[in-house]
Amino acid sequence: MSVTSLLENYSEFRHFHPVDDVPHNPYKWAMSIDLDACSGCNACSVACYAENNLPVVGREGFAHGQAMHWMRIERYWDEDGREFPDQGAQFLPMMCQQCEAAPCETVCPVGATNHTPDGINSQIYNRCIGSRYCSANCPYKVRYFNWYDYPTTDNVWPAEMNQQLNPDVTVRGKGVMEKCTFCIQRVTVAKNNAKNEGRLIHDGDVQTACQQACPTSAISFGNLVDPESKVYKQWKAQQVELDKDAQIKDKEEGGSELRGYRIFEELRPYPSVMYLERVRESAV
Amino acid sequence: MSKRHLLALFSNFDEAEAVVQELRAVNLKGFDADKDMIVKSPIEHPEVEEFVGDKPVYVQWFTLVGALTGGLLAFTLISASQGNFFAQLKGGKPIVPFPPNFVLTYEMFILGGVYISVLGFLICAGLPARRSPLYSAKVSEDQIGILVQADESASSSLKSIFTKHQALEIQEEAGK
Amino acid sequence: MNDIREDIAWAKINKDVLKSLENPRKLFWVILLIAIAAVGVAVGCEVYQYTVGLGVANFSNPHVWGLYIATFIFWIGMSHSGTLLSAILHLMHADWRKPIYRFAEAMTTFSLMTAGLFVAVHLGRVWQIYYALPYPNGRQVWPNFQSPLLWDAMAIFTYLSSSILFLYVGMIPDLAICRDNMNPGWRRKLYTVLALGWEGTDRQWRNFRVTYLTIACFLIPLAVSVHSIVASDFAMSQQPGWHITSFPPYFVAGALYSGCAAIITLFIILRYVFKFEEYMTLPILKKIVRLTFAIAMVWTYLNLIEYAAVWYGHDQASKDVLIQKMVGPYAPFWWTMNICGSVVPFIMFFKRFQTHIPVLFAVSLLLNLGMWLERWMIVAPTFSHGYYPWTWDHDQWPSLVQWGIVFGSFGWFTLLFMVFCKVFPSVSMYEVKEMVYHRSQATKKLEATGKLAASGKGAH
Amino acid sequence: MHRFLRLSVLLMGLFAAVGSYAADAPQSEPMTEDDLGPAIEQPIEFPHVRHAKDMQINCMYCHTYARRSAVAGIPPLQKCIGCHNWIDSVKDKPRIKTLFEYWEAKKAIPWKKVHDLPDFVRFNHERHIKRFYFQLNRPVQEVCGYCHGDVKEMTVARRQKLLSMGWCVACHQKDHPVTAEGGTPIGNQAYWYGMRKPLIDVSGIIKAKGPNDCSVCHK
Repeated sequence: MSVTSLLENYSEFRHFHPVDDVPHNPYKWAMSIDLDACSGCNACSVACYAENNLPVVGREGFAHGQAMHWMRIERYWDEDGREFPDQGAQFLPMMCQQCEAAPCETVCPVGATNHTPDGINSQIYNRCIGSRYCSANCPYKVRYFNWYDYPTTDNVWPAEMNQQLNPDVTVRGKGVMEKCTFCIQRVTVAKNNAKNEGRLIHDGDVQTACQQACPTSAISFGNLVDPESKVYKQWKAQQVELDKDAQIKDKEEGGSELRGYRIFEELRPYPSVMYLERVRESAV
Repeated sequence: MSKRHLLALFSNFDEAEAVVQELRAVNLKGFDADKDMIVKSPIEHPEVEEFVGDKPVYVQWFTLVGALTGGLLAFTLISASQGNFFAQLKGGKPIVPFPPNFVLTYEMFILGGVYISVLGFLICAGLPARRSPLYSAKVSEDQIGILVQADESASSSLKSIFTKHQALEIQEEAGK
Repeated sequence: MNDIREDIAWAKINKDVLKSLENPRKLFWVILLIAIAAVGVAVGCEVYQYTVGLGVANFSNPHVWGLYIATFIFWIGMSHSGTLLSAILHLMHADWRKPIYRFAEAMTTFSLMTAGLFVAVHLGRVWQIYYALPYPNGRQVWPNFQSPLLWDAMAIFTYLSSSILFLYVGMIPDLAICRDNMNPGWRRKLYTVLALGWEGTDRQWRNFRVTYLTIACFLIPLAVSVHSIVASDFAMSQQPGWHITSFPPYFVAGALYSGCAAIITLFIILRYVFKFEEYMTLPILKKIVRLTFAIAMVWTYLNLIEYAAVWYGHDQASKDVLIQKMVGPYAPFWWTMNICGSVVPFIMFFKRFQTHIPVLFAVSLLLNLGMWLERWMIVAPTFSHGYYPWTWDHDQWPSLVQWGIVFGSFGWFTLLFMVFCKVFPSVSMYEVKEMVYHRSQATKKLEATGKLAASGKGAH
Repeated sequence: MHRFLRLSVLLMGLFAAVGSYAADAPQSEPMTEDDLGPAIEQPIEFPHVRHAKDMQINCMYCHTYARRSAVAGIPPLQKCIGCHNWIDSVKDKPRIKTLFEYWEAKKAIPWKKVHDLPDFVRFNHERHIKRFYFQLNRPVQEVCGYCHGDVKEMTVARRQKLLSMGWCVACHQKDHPVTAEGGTPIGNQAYWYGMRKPLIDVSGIIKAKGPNDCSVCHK
């Protein structure tokens, strides 16, 4: 690409995303999480630790707020008028929402975080210089910074645990920002296999670690462009669309049967994770 | 024809002005007031410019060229590299977004302007340079110096002009 | 009372200023020693932080920025009043700036250098900092030109190098004076090289004037843009408490404000340490104080505007951040900031304090404390009360490492500044001469027209 | 005076040169033929030239994993013995003797890595072989040579290409022809790779660029 071809193809460099003149094709990875099924067991979080070589910072680090849980289970209490307040406990698995218009991407001074053509917000650890602007600008606060050099810290990975590390994921050194990648190493493998076989990825070819570990199948992951995929069907059923910043169901008067919502849609990052509201009432 | 330098020091601008006027008027062989006379002063002084005469200053052209070059360089470099470097999407923005490019263009416009202005200043003012053969530290203190360059034949009449206007000191280049 | 004695002899100006290069008061060495000690503390902290990791500064995951960014903004802000004094007032022909603009400019340069260090201190992987430089490289990648941080880097680089050039160009005639009057030695060699053979010929002066004016014209929009861009770091983000339209002018006003306060502080110190009583006179101090007061009011106004815009705006999250600043864990600092920034300057409102040196010294320090807190109050509370509820119960207190580096940065600045004032003339000799000359000419003219009772004579 | 004029011309020239270079010229191969990577001492000086050039053995006969996995792999000792057991003419050569010593001792030969990419890079041999060897039918030594250089002329293999990121990128930015059936591009994926639709040149060949999202190569 040179200046000349830049001028020639100028209009192609002026596309916005995810505006529909350049649709995702053939992949757009998305997720939907059924909060009704979520039991808050933290299996997803543990699976994520194992899959993505996350350092376990220990009690003290955790108390300092330096934990590295890409996938965290948040707890909220709905206490009003309950005999036993704990009955109102609700869980929300929270990880990087892989926004289409991610606030973190524009602000990184070195371009270490980018949007891939298949809709994942990629994080290139080796490029990161640690300005932490992405985390400052992330509305969900799902980016985690390596405050210490965890790989060389004894209590994080005891020597015998080195064999357990996933070779497909970099072990991050100090001063690097990291976050959920939708298990991009698995996606890449599935994509290569599909390409070798001259086909597209089928639904179910690729599973994220959290999805795989979830005992209640609350998490589904798949290709939002593929009408056969479960995620597509769920999004369709809930009438949630990727490039909308408000839900149809919120406009309906007197509530709605629809349960799907995305967090902070009104900030217009166009997140790729849809949550399904909880309907189960534990006290009943 | 060998030329010799003469330096006269004066204590105030009125005297210096009178000397300059007279040097202009006087018609001496081997002495041209426009070329051979340099007025040195300890401060930047509009009056000196008035009586020495209006001479053009070209620094602003350097500024213009520098600023435009800087701005242009920035804009092409940034836009081209955005399209050039593996076109990567960021935050749903276009690959070549204008507002940030304009910010950087603006900064480079100023950077180029300032750098080339200083360069232009050095070129126009002939700096860095060796000091002229007759130099008095008094000039940087409080006195006005008039440095002339003339044929040996003219030096005596020049000297008399200087003394007439109460030159504090007259230095003369050693003869050949 | 005149800003400066009009009958002061030009030779005496040279002598007095040159004396400052040789024998300052003892206090100079005391300040230098303290500054070096402070730098030592910071270097120790930084080495520790560099080897162990940023965790020792006690950052945590929602609180990824802390004092470093706040202090970075503080130093950038402080640099702005140097430009105010040297460029803006130069264009406005306010000649009372002449005895004091040199040190203000040096302040600009050195506070920018200090700010630049904070970029390095803040980065997680400072050894990879060249990734952020736009140069053709073997990786075929460029920095992200959309990032306000990159604009920041560019703006600061431009500002720093332009300020150095401005400072240097404006100093050439004075360097020539130093060259002519110094005893042979390394200093004389230094001045000879730096003076570039300046002689004060009409050609040199003519080009000098135009160049100086041109750079001054460039520096003003540059200075405004620099702090606007620093404000963009926040205003362009999406976070509550940062995403505020009025941030750029607010930051610029705050910058000028803290810079003016710093000028008062340094004015008082320099005046005593280098025995500049004759040049840095009380009437000039009074003018700076009044200017500072005016800027303080502008800042107060913009500050209130910001609160009002948040309060009456539709954004509940921003409003919550504001409430949290008022009553949350940061409340003591927030209130101190407002009192120091908006109430304390009213001391300067009273005429008898406008030239009262001890009071002004204390006031100027308080103002800067307020302005430093202001930056911290912009950076920190948003992290502890952002959009996402998960971050709300996290509290973070900067560790001693952070405080040490912040403390040391003041030492670093003082060190650079004091060494500069010892090596280079911190009062512009030729411009003071001009000032004296023009004032005496004006007086003469007035005398001639009989409008003024004779009070002083011309210089010559 | 003149030297300053010259200086300013030079400076502006420099600016223009830097600008146009940076913007217009993607780095090709900064490494010349003789600028090889470090010489690596192998346990046995394996003569690629004998096998690949003289014997015309396909690269993938020994590096057998290249076409079906991310790594090319080095052949197991059995593979060497499998042939050399029956080649009596060279059995008394010192290198072959060493080979059999390893075989007798039942030890793998500790080959050293020549083309060593950093750990954060994910390079897939399979995809490149599939693309260029099986789909475009390029000769195998050319395909391997894209990255490994002219191995058939070497004894002990040495790095000939730069293998830097810019070097990889330069190739991924080229428009490579796409065969009609199978493989890339699927759907309009190629559209996204270069932010542009696949090119169709005058002879009707469809061309597309390599993938360009950072996460394809960076772990």
